Amino acid sequence: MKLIIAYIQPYKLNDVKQELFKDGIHKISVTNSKGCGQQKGFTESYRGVETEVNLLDKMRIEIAVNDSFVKKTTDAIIRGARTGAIGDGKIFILPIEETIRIRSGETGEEAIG
Amino acid sequence: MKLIIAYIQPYKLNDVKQELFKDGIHKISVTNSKGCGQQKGFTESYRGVETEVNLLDKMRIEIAVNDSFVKKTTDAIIRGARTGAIGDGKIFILPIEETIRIRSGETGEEAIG
Amino acid sequence: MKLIIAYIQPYKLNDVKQELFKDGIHKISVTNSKGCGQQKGFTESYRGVETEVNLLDKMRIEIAVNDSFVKKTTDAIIRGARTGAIGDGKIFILPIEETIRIRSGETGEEAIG
Amino acid sequence: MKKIILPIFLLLGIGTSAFADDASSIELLLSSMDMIWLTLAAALVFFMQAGFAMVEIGLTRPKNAGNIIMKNLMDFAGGSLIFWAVGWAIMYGASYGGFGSNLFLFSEDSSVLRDWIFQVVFAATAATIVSGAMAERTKFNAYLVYSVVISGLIYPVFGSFTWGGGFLNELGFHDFAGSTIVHSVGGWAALMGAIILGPRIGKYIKKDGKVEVKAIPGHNLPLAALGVFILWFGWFGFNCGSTLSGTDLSIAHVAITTTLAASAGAIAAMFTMWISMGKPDVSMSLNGALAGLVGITAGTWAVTPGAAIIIGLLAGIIVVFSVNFIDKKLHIDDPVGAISVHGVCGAFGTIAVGLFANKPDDGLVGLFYGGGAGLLGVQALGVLTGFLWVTITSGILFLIIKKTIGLRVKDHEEIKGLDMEEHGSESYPGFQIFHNV
Amino acid sequence: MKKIILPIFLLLGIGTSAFADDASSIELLLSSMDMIWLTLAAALVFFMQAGFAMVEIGLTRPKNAGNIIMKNLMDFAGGSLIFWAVGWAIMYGASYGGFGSNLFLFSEDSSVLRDWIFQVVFAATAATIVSGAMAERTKFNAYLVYSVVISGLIYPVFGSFTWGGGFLNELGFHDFAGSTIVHSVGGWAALMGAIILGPRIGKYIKKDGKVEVKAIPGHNLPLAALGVFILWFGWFGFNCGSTLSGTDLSIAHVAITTTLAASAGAIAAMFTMWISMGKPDVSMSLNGALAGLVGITAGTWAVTPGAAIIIGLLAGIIVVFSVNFIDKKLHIDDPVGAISVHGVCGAFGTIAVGLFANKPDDGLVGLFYGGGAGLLGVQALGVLTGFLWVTITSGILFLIIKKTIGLRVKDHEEIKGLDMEEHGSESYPGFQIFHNV
Amino acid sequence: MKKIILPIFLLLGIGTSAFADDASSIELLLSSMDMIWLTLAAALVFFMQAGFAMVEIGLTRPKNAGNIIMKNLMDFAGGSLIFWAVGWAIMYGASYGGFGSNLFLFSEDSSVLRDWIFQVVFAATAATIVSGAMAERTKFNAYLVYSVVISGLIYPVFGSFTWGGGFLNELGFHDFAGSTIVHSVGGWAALMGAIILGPRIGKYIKKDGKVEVKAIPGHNLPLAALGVFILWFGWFGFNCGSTLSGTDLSIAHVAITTTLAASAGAIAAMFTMWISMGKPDVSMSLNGALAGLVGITAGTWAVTPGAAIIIGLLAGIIVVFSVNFIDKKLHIDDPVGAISVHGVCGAFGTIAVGLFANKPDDGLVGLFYGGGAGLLGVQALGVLTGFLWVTITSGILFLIIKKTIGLRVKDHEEIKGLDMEEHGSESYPGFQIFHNV
Ligand SMILES: Nc1ncnc2c1ncn2[C@@H]1O[C@H](COP(=O)(O)OP(=O)(O)O)[C@@H](O)[C@H]1O
Ligand SMILES: Nc1ncnc2c1ncn2[C@@H]1O[C@H](COP(=O)(O)OP(=O)(O)O)[C@@H](O)[C@H]1O
Ligand SMILES: Nc1ncnc2c1ncn2[C@@H]1O[C@H](COP(=O)(O)OP(=O)(O)O)[C@@H](O)[C@H]1O
Repeated sequence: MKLIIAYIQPYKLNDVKQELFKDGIHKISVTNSKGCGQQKGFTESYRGVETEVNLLDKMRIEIAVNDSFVKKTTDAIIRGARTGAIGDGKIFILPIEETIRIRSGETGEEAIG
Repeated sequence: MKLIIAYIQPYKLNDVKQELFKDGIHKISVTNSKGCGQQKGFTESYRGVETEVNLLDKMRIEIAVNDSFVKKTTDAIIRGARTGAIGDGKIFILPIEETIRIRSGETGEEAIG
Repeated sequence: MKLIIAYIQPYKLNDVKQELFKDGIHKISVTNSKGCGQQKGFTESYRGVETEVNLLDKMRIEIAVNDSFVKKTTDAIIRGARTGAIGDGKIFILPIEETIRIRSGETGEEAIG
Repeated sequence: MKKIILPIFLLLGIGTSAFADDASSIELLLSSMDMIWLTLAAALVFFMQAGFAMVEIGLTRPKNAGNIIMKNLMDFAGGSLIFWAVGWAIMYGASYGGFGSNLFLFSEDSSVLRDWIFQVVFAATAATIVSGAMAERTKFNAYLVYSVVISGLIYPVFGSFTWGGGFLNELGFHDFAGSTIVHSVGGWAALMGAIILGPRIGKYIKKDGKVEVKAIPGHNLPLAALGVFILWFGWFGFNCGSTLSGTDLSIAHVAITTTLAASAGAIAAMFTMWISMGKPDVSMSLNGALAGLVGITAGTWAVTPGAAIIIGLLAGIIVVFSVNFIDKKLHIDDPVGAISVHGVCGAFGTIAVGLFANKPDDGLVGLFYGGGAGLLGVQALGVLTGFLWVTITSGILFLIIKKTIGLRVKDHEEIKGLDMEEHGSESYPGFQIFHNV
Repeated sequence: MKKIILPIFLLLGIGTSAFADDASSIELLLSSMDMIWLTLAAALVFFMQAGFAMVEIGLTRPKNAGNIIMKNLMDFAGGSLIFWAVGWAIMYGASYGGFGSNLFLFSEDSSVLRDWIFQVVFAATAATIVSGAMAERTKFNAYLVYSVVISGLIYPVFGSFTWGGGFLNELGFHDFAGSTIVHSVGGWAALMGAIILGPRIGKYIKKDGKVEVKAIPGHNLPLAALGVFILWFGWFGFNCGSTLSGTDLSIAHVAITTTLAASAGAIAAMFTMWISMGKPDVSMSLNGALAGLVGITAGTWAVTPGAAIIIGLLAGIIVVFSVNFIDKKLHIDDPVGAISVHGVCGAFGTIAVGLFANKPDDGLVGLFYGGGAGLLGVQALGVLTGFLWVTITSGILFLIIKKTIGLRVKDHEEIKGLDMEEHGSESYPGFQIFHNV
Repeated sequence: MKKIILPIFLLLGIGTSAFADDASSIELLLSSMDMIWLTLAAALVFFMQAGFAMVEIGLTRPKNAGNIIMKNLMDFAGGSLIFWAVGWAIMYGASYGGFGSNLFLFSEDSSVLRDWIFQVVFAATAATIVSGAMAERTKFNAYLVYSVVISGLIYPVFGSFTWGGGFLNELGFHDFAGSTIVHSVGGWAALMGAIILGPRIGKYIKKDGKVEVKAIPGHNLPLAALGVFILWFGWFGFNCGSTLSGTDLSIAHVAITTTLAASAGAIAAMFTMWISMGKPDVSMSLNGALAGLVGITAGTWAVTPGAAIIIGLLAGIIVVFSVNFIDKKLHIDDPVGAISVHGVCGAFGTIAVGLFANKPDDGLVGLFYGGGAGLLGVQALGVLTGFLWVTITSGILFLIIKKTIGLRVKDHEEIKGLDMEEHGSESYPGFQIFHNV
């Protein structure tokens, strides 16, 4: 089991969700995040004082999947999130040792879906 | 050392906290999250336009524990969060390779508690 | 590749960012979080009713780095975040199995930076 | 009547000859003074609806804000229509030619219309007070039914006893702008509503036989503060307008006692909290200002500025203890403190007239000014009558609603929030909200 | 003129002898009544700017709130300066001694100044209505240009046909406070603006040849509700002030029809949504109150309270169907419903005068009161003239802007939000906002 | 005095005979006009408290919103009580029968009461201006002490030099509604407060010997905008009410110059920012409107509409440069720009009277209208006197507070936020707030 963490542009969330749904991935968790990467920040100015803002709004998506689903999932995310411009984001894949469904107590591969 | 990530219903947070405290687990981190899983979304309607909302408010809890505490912790979470209804949530357990306490620089099992 | 997760005091974020930048670490993700640890909560009172608040505002930082950067990164975080007082926070290091840059599809060590 | 053309007309010639008739011009001017005064005062009192809405929104949770908007909008909307249909006839029919001829406001007498617009906003105020105490758990359709009945029946009947010329009026009961007639009526209905509804989930937790009282903090203090400022602003219309005449030179006196009592109330509540709880609480200080305003409303015309300050101070202290008592001892859940602010301080203010009134020329002299206990007794009687009338009728009303269409939303609806469940949408989409209560 | 000293002066001696001349005192009093009445009414109408701003902010997304503030501030600021320079001269020059002598307001006649301050706030209202329909995608400099042209030309010219004494006025067209002259003018310009701009990204999604309509929920319903209460409050000045005289005893009548129509509009919209969509929608109920207000504005003086309720109910129903039709069928994206509330309900209200007017002494009798179709025809003509004048001129205006400086921001600016792109800062820094739309 | 019964009474019979006495009726009407005018104006000025509170909340951080509410509520509450006790006697005692007989407002003269209610709201305005400049770091109890002293002593003493009939008044100093007397007094006290307090943590960062200026963005621009609209609305009472008489036909003139100057100020500030910084800044444009309002306040009665626009434009430009200079050069931390808006533009507006005044009949002619430099000199003297009086007395006051109870919260309290530390609760629980500053 793997935990797929993806940072994407906020306004791409709906597209990513749709691509995931198309491929049968229905369980995701989304968190508001701020990121800084290759995408340059921008200058805000408030009452005449310039401020370099380099934390940009991002969406952080977490999807736990069985190993066989990893490729499908990352492909779907990429399809939904890629614009080709800097700031598109990253995907990180981490190992999960165990999964438990709180409602039923099921564990492992059964629990994840 | 393991990182326990749990998604629960927001209004169950206090119960979960209490169960954890009872079992001597005092260190947790909580983040606002939105999730979609087996629990169906709902239909909002705004000015007569129906919208399917399938990202529901969830709480994301992170608890880093030593291996011997894993069972105790997940049990406490389940006790606090389970209602038996769809949407109760999931627990994921990930390996941690190292922990550092920023204040003192302690590392490893000492640092986690 | 490792995922470094750090919980710090919110008002230390700028210092941490600066220390990281100094050491050439430019890619980070930040999330609002609430935590409870050794730092005691405080008592709020609302309309005469006292309430124990033990979830304190924290910043959660995530940085994915190649193995050789781990020490540099945690050192920088510690330099920026340490005050010596309780509540300074923790760093957790998790293994990453794969990284993908959404824009280009690059993977692995190339993708992370 | 087209714009601009008319006044130009007046300026050219016709004016001078027409106005030669001084007496009729003076009559017109006197009527016009009352007209513009009461219309502007009515506008100010209307604006208090915004104040009530903002206070209630600010002191409750974000998941119910839209429902609160709807309650505050609709109790005015429904209330004004029912007051047009029957409320006015019940309350003032006797003074204006009988009940029958006052249904549906067929009059074309400008002085009747003027009085009506000023009165309807008071009826709506009484109605909307209840909303706050019943916030975050009441079924919306139940609230609509309640609000029509209070504006159409409960308030006007009690009004007919007093301002309408009924028995309390004849006994000499003095409630200048409505500490009892408006505020306590709302406050006691709020009391019954809150009791019959029961507390919000999570407010009182039973644990080992004892009840633990929890705070459910309001989510937007800036809006609540704005609401209080709007209410205070509106009170210039509420109290000063209650001279009912634009040529009554006591208007400034009323404005002064109102302002000073509100100031004193805010300060007293702040220090009471500071001393008893260790910190100057924001929302309670806001309540203190309102307590001072409600407290002075009955006596605003009849007491001196100094006495107004005393009344305000006492109201500010009372409201703190009352909120605490109702919450911590009685375990009645009143999210905004409506029962204490409007019910309790309204009663206190009405009785205070019996103590502090100082208008010998009008036969209004309170105990402290050597007037004996007579006025005090009448005032107490008025307060008691109001209490009984409202608790009984509104109690019956809420019980009937409970048995029929139901008064309270289901638990899961309350947890999810009334905005989603009753109105199908959120009030702050976009903002990240920490929904753990 | 120093403070305090003057009135004391008046009270001591000098007063009595000076005022011995009763006739001149009466003249002064009559003028003064008009003066304070219209100034206070103007203040109330001015305050409606805040209402419009809050409604528009509340019903759009957080990333554009600062831009909306700027639009609503600047359309008043720019509009009042251009109305000072030329707008007033165009609209009322003919009545006040010619176009030329009314440029730049050189008059020192207090009655002219009084009328000016009351009129300028109406011009600004017409201008600001458009802002809501064009929200979240219009270039700021384009908006500035538009707002100057509507306040300086489009509104005053149509105003000159009507209140200014032009041909519609001579035909007997009756629009007491501006259902057509102010609201529809704004509403039709909003219509053209929204069409020429096109919808916000993501509002209408083409999918397999069909268009899917998406909701883009407003981010702050409490602010929107506050805005509606402010507007309703301001309408006391808008409609009652339109008597143009403080000694016109029909003021209360106007206040009553205004209040009842607004109440009826809110209720009607709520039930229409409840029945047709299953839930009482918050933002649409708020629109309903505004629809009732706009609808009654033309006839507020000429119809009975009962008729006002009917007009309000109809306006409340119409607004729901109109919003739906414009959104779901025409696919014109109007984030706040300005076209429906101001354009459509303004037209409806103006025509309703032809049906419900009941002022035989003034020759204003509608179809339902046996006055035949004559008035109805004139009213319809006025509505049509307004529609054509505004759609054509504002259409040309928006097209010229589009071809020259550009009307709409770039896609990436729209996605990022106008606050960042046009003004370089955020409106809610600190708050966590879920920016997925 | 029971409702409704009275006016009916008046209408039946008694009226006609009583009013036969035309002269006394006219006297009553004249008094009543002043009464309702000043009471309504006072209500409008009172409402400005809400405006100040919203502006300050909007332009600071969410962690201090509750503290700001308390400051703005309590400076009015405490200020009005102290003004009742001694402030009024100091300021106007000389004009109304001596200091002693004006303590505690024992008068029953309706004209005195009328003047008092209008004056107290001005005292509170002066006091509350300071709050914004000292936001986010001042100890609450220190603020309470300050606010009582300014309303009870600093403001009234300077007021006694001017409106109270003192030496500046006798020299012919003209400050119609208080550019200097109210706004600069507040502004200069704000200056001393901000200097003695020092900047907020993180505002000026020392780095390699140089000071880096950081922005600390306000968290809620919609509230700040609402505050500005409320202030502008209230200014109709502030300036127009300062005729002090409801039968002064210059009211509309005052309303017009006020409106045009505010509009011009907003536009000028916007373009100044646009040109100098590249973007039309929201909060600075809001400041610009206020700058125009403050700037015109002294001359509103004495200058033409055209001159008002020039004054507004200049004020709007000045405020931008002043804010920049104070922030970037002087490194005085004024979160809302109070020193620039009220202090600097108040001074400018007062001096502008010496340039633009054009009331030859009243002996008020400015330099540009051929009146020579005489008036200009007097105006400058008034400005200077105000500056010295306030900076010295408020400086001493703040230093005494600093040495005794302490003026500033501890660093960790400032970081955590005053809401938690001073008042024990949060203002926006539920909302997720990004607390990194
Ligand atoms: N090494 C990293 N550690 C943590 N977060 C990262 C890392 N790299 C990228 N991110 C996240 O991904 C977002 C997009 O990264 P960026 O480098 O701008 O995109 P791209 O690779 O498409 O140019 C960043 O804003 C940040 O939130
Ligand atoms: N595979 C997953 N990956 C990421 N998040 C998940 C996954 N499964 C569940 N979740 C999170 O857990 C929440 C509850 O899941 P759900 O399936 O509704 O609960 P249950 O299993 O009790 O029916 C979801 O809203 C989502 O936030
Ligand atoms: N075991 C843990 N699991 C999850 N989060 C933790 C854990 N330990 C600490 N944290 C996070 O770190 C924050 C700081 O921890 P705390 O114990 O107060 O700091 P310190 O170790 O400096 O005393 C906590 O508020 C919490 O968010």
